[in-house]
Amino acid sequence: MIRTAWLVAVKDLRIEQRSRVLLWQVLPFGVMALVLSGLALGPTHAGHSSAGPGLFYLVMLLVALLMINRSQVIEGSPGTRASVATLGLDPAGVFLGKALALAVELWLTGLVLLGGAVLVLHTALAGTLSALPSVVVTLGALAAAGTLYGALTGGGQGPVTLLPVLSLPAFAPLLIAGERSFSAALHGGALWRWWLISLVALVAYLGIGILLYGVLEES
Amino acid sequence: MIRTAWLVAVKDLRIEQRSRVLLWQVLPFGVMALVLSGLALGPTHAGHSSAGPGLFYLVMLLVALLMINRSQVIEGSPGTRASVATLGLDPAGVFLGKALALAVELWLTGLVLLGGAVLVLHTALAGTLSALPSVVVTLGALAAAGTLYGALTGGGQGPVTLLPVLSLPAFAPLLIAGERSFSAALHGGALWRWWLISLVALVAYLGIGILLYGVLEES
Amino acid sequence: MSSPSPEVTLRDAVVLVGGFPLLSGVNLDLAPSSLTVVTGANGAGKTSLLRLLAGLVTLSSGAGVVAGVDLKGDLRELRRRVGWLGHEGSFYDDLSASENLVFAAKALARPTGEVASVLERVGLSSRAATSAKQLSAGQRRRLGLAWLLLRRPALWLLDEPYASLDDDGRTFFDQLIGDVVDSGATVVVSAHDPLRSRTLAPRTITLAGGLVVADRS
Amino acid sequence: MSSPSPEVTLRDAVVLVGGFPLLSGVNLDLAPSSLTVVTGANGAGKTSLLRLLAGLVTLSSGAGVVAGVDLKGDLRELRRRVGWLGHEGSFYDDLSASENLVFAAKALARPTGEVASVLERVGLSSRAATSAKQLSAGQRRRLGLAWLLLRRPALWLLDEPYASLDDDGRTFFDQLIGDVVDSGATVVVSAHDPLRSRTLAPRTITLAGGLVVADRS
Amino acid sequence: MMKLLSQRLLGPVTLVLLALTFWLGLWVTPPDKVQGNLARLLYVHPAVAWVALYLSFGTATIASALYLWKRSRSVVMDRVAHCAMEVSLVFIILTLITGSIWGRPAWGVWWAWDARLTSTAILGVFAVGYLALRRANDDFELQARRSAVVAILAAINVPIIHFSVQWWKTLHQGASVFTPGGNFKVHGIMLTTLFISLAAFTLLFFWLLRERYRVEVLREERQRVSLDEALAQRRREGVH
Ligand code: HEM
Ligand SMILES: Nc1ncnc2c1ncn2[C@@H]1O[C@H](COP(=O)(O)OP(=O)(O)OP(=O)(O)O)[C@@H](O)[C@H]1O
Ligand SMILES: Nc1ncnc2c1ncn2[C@@H]1O[C@H](COP(=O)(O)OP(=O)(O)OP(=O)(O)O)[C@@H](O)[C@H]1O
Ligand SMILES: [Mg+2]
Ligand SMILES: [Mg+2]
Repeated sequence: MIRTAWLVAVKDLRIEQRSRVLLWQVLPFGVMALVLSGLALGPTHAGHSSAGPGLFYLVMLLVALLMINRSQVIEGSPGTRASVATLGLDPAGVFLGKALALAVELWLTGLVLLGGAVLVLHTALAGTLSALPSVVVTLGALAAAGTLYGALTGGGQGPVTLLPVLSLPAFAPLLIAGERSFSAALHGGALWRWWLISLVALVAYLGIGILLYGVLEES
Repeated sequence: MIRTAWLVAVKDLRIEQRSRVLLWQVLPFGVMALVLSGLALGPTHAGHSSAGPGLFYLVMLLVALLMINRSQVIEGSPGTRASVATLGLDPAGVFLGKALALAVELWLTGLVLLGGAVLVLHTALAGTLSALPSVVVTLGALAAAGTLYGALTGGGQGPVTLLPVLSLPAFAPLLIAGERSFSAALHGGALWRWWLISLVALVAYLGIGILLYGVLEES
Repeated sequence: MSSPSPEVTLRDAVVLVGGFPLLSGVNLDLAPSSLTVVTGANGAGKTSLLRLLAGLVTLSSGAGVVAGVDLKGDLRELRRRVGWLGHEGSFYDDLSASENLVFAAKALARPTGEVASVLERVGLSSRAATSAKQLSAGQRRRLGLAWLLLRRPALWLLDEPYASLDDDGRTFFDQLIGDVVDSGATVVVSAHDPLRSRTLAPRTITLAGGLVVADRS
Repeated sequence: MSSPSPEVTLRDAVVLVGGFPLLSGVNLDLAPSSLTVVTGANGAGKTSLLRLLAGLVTLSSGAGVVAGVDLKGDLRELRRRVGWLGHEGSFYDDLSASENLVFAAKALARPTGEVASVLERVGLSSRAATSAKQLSAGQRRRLGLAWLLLRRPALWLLDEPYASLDDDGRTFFDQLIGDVVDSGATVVVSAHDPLRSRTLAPRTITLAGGLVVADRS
Repeated sequence: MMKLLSQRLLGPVTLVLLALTFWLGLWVTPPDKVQGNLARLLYVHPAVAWVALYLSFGTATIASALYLWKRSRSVVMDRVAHCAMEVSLVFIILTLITGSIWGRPAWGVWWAWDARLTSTAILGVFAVGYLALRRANDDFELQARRSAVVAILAAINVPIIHFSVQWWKTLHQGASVFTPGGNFKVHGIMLTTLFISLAAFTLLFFWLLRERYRVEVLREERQRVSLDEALAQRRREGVH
């Protein structure tokens, strides 16, 4: 399982690195979206640093949608799926590998956007740093859940637009938990409780993925 | 030109209607995004109806990104593009047709989401109604600009993630103008000035599209 | 060979994509109303040559005139004059076979009444209402042919038209290009098999390494 | 005909997709270590039959056992035992030819040293570093074959392998399936042309309307 | 025998209980001191919400899990899950509507950023997503498996959403509106009516589910007839 996971993760990251989608497309999109949502709210709302965590997670969510989509697109045409299916890879390993690759990409993007939040949305630097562990866990959970939902909607080229509908309700609690613990880190408060929720979600999604990913694969 | 535009618009809308992507995927996504961005901001910010117009346009923007993407996906594989290219359709007509189809879809979605904003974000009903003409024009401009940028990034399957990066800076002014005139309609103010900006943008994008769409088409 | 104004003229045509020369200096003259078969090993450049003639890739160096259009000039005009049948499907996957053809007919300002008869000719009448993505490989190829039959272009560029056509389909196809050439159009076909019909006497051009290495009438 | 345990057994196999019967009741027994050619008109159901045998579509009614796996049972296990070469490419477009094969080799826990020799065999050594999406149609087909050579499955399912292969490719291919059958594997090929090699004497099955209508050894 | 009886009686009993609920709710129970006649929504809204959130969504989830479990993998379970999810969507929408109608005069707004409201809406989107997924693919098997997984994934979110209610409230006071004890004096008759309404809507759920299931079976049967036709036609393609 671990070997398969590693193989798949390396393959996904290599394709990503070759196409440079992360660097040239996803990151600028994230920065842009951060600035724009600030704009959309007008100076009264966005100026407050209290909106920072919420906006950060909102943007991360949008970025995650893009990347989940991409993580399915690189699985290629139906023909590719058919032949890869005949390799008989362990589905649990495939799930872990894809989730890992996605998590790595989300962590990189998150790091950059946290910097952006400090600069643009005036979130306090110290608080942001102390929120880091919770951000890592939350984004990890997002990656695990996203990989599951990606497999659900992947395959044909039709249902790509289905991904947001299916996954957004699942991401909502993650969003809330992340936002809360980030806010708590900024303004003091029960950081650990929210952090724990993200952790539970991460473990739950990983568990479900390992158990059920095989069921989802293209038949 | 008009004949071609009509032909293309009907084709796009028929494909859309057949796949029911709008009804089952885009609309729920829009509703969800509205709810989620409310959540991300927390009750203090989202509760204010003053955030309504901004959030409405932010969500419309995301919806538009999905639909522009889809509007390019239905143009099909490179093979399809090649043969359609040999039909020698008037590019100005193609542009107008695709923009029209996109506008129709955006208007429908906008109508539903305005209802959602009234219910969920407490924007006043009367003000929302009086903002309708400006919303129509702004979404039209979004459709025209979106069609242009869609053609820029369409084609290969790679650059799908490129669309947001390229188009967001162009959409930002539209977003601001729309938000301002919506806010003005709600709280009184210089409604017409912002409305005019949207109108100018609409005309400008239509003009640019009619002139330059041919240059953008798959070579 | 070189009749009044050749339909295709290429001089040292080079096509570069991503720094790799798909064609490395092709010289070629094709007479109007002729049939030409392009052969060559896998990766020799057949598809690339046809794409160049269709105006789907740009000329990197050298010169060329196709169907009266300079390859350095208005490629849209060129595309309007040629018909192209590629490896992949060439229609909207979500529309049915007949809807695809109706779209093409309308775009060409052709009467939509022709659609039914064209479908009949390529043997797809029973699949008129099936969406293009559900058609079998050979049926997709046939739909591509139907699209060309509606178009009736002056220059036909067909990339391995035989692939995945059944016996009937190939016979029909051979008849078709016979008719097409007789009616004055020019046909360029890439193929690995020789044409079956004995009545057609095509000129055969062999490519290798992006160059013309043999030319036999 | 029916040796101890046939490699493929189908009884009244029906495959429905979206309410349309791709296969409408196929009965078939294939002996292990045999070569079978499936022919039939366009849309007859050849691709559908091969996809069913590969475990890529589910059986709607009827019964079947392929490579020892019940078609109503664990399709993943079945897929692990078969090799599939389809119309479309069967690899990651963004990876190079050799990276694709290295991935497959690692997934199969095969030594990656084999990759170079396999590339050599299918004649792609000079394109080892070219990304799969830039390969020509025939080169993609060859890469698909290379992938299968690494896999060495018990049951080979090849959908129109000849299409877009050049002369050398076809000769190589005929040799290859000869070797494969000799080594004990079962091969099912769909084709519109008869096989060229005279030394191979395949059983030929003809499909029409989703049914087997002729069977000739 | 019992089965037959319950089948016969389900519909009538449901109707009787619903009628009783309306009679009690509209005429027998007194109007509320604060809210007046509006408080009569108490006999509809909570019961509808109970059916939507727990009864029908729960049924769909359990049926989905049973479908995925190898030994009980059956079309029946898939059908039950599908039908229950449809019923659930209807009741979620009803919850939102009755809640909004109640909320408008009670709080002055149609919608508030309360965790319970939001989570209900989110669950509604889940149901829509589930139904959308069901129509996104031709392959029946794949469809059934995928949607079963979605139902289960949606279900793990229910507890998360449920707990977030309390957490949200503790952090944002003032958003909490659900204090029936403060707004209502629950008299004996009101409490009885409340329970009767719960029973009535519970039965209504089972009735609707059964009817929907029957329609589904009929639809599939009709499909099977057209299927035989399609098979015959497909076979004829072979003979020229
Ligand atoms: C759109 C608005 C509303 C929605 C979406 C909504 C949703 C719900 C849901 C999902 C439940 C079930 C909770 C559970 O059993 O765990 C519920 C129960 C209930 N709701 Fe609402 N509701 C709304 C508005 C209102 C309003 C305006 C009132 C009264 C002023 C109200 C009063 C109640 C009461 C009394 C219960 C039952 C007791 C309880 O469990 O709290 N609801 N509602
Ligand atoms: N970036 C690249 N690097 C190396 N080689 C490339 C690159 N892009 C394209 N090629 C090569 O260019 C050639 C393109 O040939 P083309 O598709 O025209 O071949 P063809 O004659 O149609 O072959 P086939 O018979 O297989 O269809 C192939 O050999 C391909 O490998
Ligand atoms: N929804 C549908 N409605 C009508 N016909 C359909 C539908 N889906 C598939 N088909 C038909 O099912 C058949 C599928 O056949 P298949 O792809 O197996 O053919 P094949 O024998 O491989 O043909 P080819 O030689 O062209 O590759 C085609 O005739 C196709 O038109
Ligand atoms: Mg080629
Ligand atoms: Mg086929």
